[in-house]
Amino acid sequence: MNSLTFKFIAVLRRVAQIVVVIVGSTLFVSLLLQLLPVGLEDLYVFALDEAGRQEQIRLLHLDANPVMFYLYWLGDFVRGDFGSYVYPTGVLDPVAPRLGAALPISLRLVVYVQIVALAISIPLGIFTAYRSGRRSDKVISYGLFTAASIPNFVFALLLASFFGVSLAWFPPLGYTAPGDGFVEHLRSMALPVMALAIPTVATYTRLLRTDVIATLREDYVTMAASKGLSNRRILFTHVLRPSSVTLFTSAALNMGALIGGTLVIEQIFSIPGLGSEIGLAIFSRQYFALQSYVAIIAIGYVVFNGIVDVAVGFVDPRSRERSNA
Amino acid sequence: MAGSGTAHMRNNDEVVLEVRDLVVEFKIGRGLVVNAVSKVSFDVCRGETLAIVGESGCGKTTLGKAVLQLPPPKSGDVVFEGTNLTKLPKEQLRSARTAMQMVFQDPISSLDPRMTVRALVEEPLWIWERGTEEERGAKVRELLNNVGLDPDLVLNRRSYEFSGGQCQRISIARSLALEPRMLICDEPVSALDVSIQAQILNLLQDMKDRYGLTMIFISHDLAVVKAVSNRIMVMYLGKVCEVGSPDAIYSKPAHHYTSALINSVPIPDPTRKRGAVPLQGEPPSPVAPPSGCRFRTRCPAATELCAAEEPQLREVNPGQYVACHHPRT
Amino acid sequence: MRNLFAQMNLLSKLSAVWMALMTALAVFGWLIPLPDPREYDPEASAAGLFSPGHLLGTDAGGYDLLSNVVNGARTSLLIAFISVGFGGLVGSAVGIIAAYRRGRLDYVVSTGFNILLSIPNLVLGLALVAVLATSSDPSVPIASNRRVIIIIIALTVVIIPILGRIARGATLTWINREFVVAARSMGMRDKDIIVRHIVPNVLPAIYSVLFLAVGVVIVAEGALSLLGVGVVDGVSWGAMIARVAGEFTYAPQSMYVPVVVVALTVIACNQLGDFLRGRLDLREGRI
Amino acid sequence: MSAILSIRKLVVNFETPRGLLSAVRDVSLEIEQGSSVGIVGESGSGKTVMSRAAMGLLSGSTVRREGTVMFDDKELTAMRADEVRDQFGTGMAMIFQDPMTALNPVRRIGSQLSEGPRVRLGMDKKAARARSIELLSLVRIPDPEAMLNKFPFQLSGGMRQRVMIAIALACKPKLLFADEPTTALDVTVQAQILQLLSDLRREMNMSMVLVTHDLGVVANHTDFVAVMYAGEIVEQAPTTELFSNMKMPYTEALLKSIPKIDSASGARMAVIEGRLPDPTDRPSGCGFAARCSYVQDKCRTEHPPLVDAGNGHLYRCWYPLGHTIGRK
Repeated sequence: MNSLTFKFIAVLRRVAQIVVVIVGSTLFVSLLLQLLPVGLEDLYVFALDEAGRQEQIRLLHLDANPVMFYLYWLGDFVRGDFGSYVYPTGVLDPVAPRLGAALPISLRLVVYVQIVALAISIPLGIFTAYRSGRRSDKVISYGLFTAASIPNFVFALLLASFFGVSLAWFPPLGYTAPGDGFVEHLRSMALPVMALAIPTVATYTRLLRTDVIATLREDYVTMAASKGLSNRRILFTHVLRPSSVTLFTSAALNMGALIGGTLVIEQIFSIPGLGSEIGLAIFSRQYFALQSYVAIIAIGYVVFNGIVDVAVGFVDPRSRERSNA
Repeated sequence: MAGSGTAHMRNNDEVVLEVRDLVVEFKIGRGLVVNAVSKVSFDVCRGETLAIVGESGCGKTTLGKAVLQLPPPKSGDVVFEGTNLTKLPKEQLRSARTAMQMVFQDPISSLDPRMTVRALVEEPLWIWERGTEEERGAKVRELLNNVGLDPDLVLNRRSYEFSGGQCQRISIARSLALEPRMLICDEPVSALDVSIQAQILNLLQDMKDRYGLTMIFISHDLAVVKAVSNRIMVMYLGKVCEVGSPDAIYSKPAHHYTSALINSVPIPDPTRKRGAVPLQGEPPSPVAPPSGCRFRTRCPAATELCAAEEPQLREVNPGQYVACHHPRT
Repeated sequence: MRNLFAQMNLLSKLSAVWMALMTALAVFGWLIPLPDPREYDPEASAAGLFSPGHLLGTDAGGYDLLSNVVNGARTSLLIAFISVGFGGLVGSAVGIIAAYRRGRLDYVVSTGFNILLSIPNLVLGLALVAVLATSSDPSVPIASNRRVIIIIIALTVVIIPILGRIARGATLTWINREFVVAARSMGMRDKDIIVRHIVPNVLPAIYSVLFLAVGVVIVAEGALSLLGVGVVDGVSWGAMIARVAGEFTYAPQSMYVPVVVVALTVIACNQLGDFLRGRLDLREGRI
Repeated sequence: MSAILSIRKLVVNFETPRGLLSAVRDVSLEIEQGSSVGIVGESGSGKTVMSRAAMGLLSGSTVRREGTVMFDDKELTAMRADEVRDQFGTGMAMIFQDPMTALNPVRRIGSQLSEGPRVRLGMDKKAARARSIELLSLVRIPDPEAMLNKFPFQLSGGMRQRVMIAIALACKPKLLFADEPTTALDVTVQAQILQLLSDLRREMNMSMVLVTHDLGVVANHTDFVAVMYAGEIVEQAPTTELFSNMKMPYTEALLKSIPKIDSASGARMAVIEGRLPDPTDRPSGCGFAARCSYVQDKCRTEHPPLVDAGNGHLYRCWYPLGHTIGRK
């Protein structure tokens, strides 16, 4: 077999892994529904006559065994049917359009947070690493440690009460779509983004600082210095790239925490994103919708991590070799 | 080198360990297999020190561990005092291993950092429930004394408080606790400073005499090997090149690889200039070893025959065996 | 123990003192004569700090904040310690055994961990609580002590893969050390190798993460409450935060008390975890 | 002959939590133009710290350096950091023990190799590429063009070390520091690399400092040797003079304790008992007194000065070898 075949097999293996995780996580949620102390029928079947009742049970696949029930859901999901909210009147409200409205808002939130966090933490991480051990590093590092420990909802509440209510610089509640005025949009996102970004900046800066300090001790940095390169050149050509691998990997892993964070933050700031939808689905016991939401988040997370793995392969050729081996 | 064969095997009552056609392979993913040890045979007589010499990747360490079935080899036999270890059930193998103990290359990594010296040296006795608490304590003190450590000073300290040389002493004390009949030393001095190396080598000699040990001494350092061994086996890329007494091997090496190896060792004497050109190139990957003689890609005497046919070990001088189609004369 | 305390820097000492204080409040808090946390004072709504009878003031509903902090500590720390303790135990045991055995078992276990980790913590916790805390009769809410148990179960499930993966990773770094090979060559049984060599070396890595995990669970308890599925009608720090979160536009001062308590507790946990890890690194550095 | 590098009274201390660690104590050494000087010592002898401090490559808030270093008639120790930097590459260059850690793992060989010529010599991309290929051929790497596109982890240890030598030689330095350049390599590859270094040094008329723990390596590849022990130079002499007429008991003990390929098999080896003194708590007398088999009372209390035996042979011993007076 030639190396191309091996690469192809490696890619296949990788994809298979992703599929296993996605199927596993959705199956997990689906089986979770079996743990409900109430029968699904009691929750979702409201027809008065027996014929209508049977019809609804068949429609919602409630008569199937747990595995078949999951497979029906999976079949629908793959075809783009994410299930429905089921109302006592028997009316089905499909999830897809609601998802279509909510998902972009949450994605915006998460992407803004990542951009802000990386934009601040990269220079800060490098600065503190180069000043390592001196007073400015110690002050910043302790501050960041504290900030990383404070839950994002604490920041959300403090920011909302201070900048939103007391100073009234930003709207404390609500969301403005970019179409309705971009400046207003940014203003409405400012506090939620800050609330999520502060602990994130703290985490990223610490990671980058640690890695840059470790890289600066490497022989190849001394080697670069012994070639007569300037400090700035050494930083950009020799230090930054190997040091950034952990940062970008954990930025990807952090997507999960951020998505979890949006649940709470959207609730606090009344932003109609995925977090609010999930809250609503749980509150009104819409478990079919919940299953699909969890599936979407898990897929997004796994696929995103796969992409970052590939990207890291470009930054750090060693990892490419490792994942192939 | 590189060949196989059993011409060098001795068949007498003194043979304690006999290894035949041992094969060890590692899967490294992507369907690739490292041929770490390929059909190696050797034997060791009672009271003898067999040195296994070669450069990194030649399979010497893997071979040493495979004798102890760590991990078990893919094929071949390891017969120790008449028992074939490769065929033993797990529990019997466990107790058979106590007669052969190992000293490792990295003295610090081979001692559990959380344990005191007392616990470390006592551990083998604990495993096999040998003696009472007091008897074990006395045995530990005796062992530490024998390896040149003062029990009162070291018993309650942990390995990271010691230098590499002292750790190696503790490690040797531990390996002797079960009173093994054979000691396998895997590069026991290569992680140590020059001035400490000699101390440990002398200690190993002393222990060999005191406990009547048979030894396998694995090393990359020909000079070290010369000082300690009765018989030398030179390996290259998972195969045996040459087997013989130290005097024969050093004074008239028959294999081109052995000769290159000897010529590469720097001699601390500026008046002795080397005429020989160093060996060119580096060992090929053990994943895809060359056909025929595995040394042929770097050998100055290689011919088409070497690519076509694997040389078998044969006797060139009394007691000196070489696996080469065109041995040096 | 005293030795450990002496090695700490000032921040770690303060953190240890804070955690000891909170634990003491959780265990002995009921001995302090305080107003009933669930009884509102109609005279004092949203009272400030040091109001008469209310040392830390009250929230907009007139509940005494100090009493809620003290009594909430019991619920919140109970949830944190039990779920971290149990999740840590199960997670590390599974992680260590999987890593030691390798092969198929390891593949199944790490895939299981990956599956659970692919669902963000909070979403997983939320889904578990949402499903388990469904009452058969919607008009009868689930009692708050049953909610506590459900939250503990949910957060235990959240903690298992986090600690399991760390234990697995730590085990992998140790099983290739030569002293494990040495133990095997001396004829030691696998069970003894795990108990005597692997576990003692993996534990320090786990200790430091346990503290971080306590912080994670305290945050999760607060977040679940904010989302309306915590011990909302009971007495816990999360429940306090959920209540004041709805009131911050008109009673911001009452918000600071629970927020500061939760923040300080999480900071203290992280600081202690960091201290333990630093000690660990120091030790590893010497090895 | 004039000195290319002259080190005078160099002292290096590190601040540690356990107190001041004295790594290099009062070292003076001249490296003649075009010569090859070996610095020999065991781990902890201060040889690596000394060579890096001489080059000005030690940095950090915990380092305390004193003394003067002259390179090419310029005083390095009086220069600003950027002025010292201008000496690197074209003046001084360095190769390291482990080529795996000394090559940047995420960059291709080509870019690491052309960096020096482009930045220090102002070559354009094309010229730098041509220079890179020329350098790779110089260190006898087959198929240099293919090598440019590889990453360090794709090469064998010997190839990596050749690449590192090529990088160090890229701007034709006058002085090359080689810090244990072959310790991480197999013995057959070690011989190749040492041969290569000796050949290149002669071809390029370059001076070299070879830092090593191996007396065998210095015997065959240097003109002059300095032996370090516990942060000091305890003996220095032209190589042939040192090996034929050693004065310092430590040098002799070190040489005797090395297993030699031409020694009798099964012979007991000479041993240096004990270990190096604690660098945070140096003894007041001779650093080797506690391990020396010729030790006298004076050795334990009084620090021996450097004594000149003529021919550039200096040693630091109260009772040197070859003198019978005062011996036990």
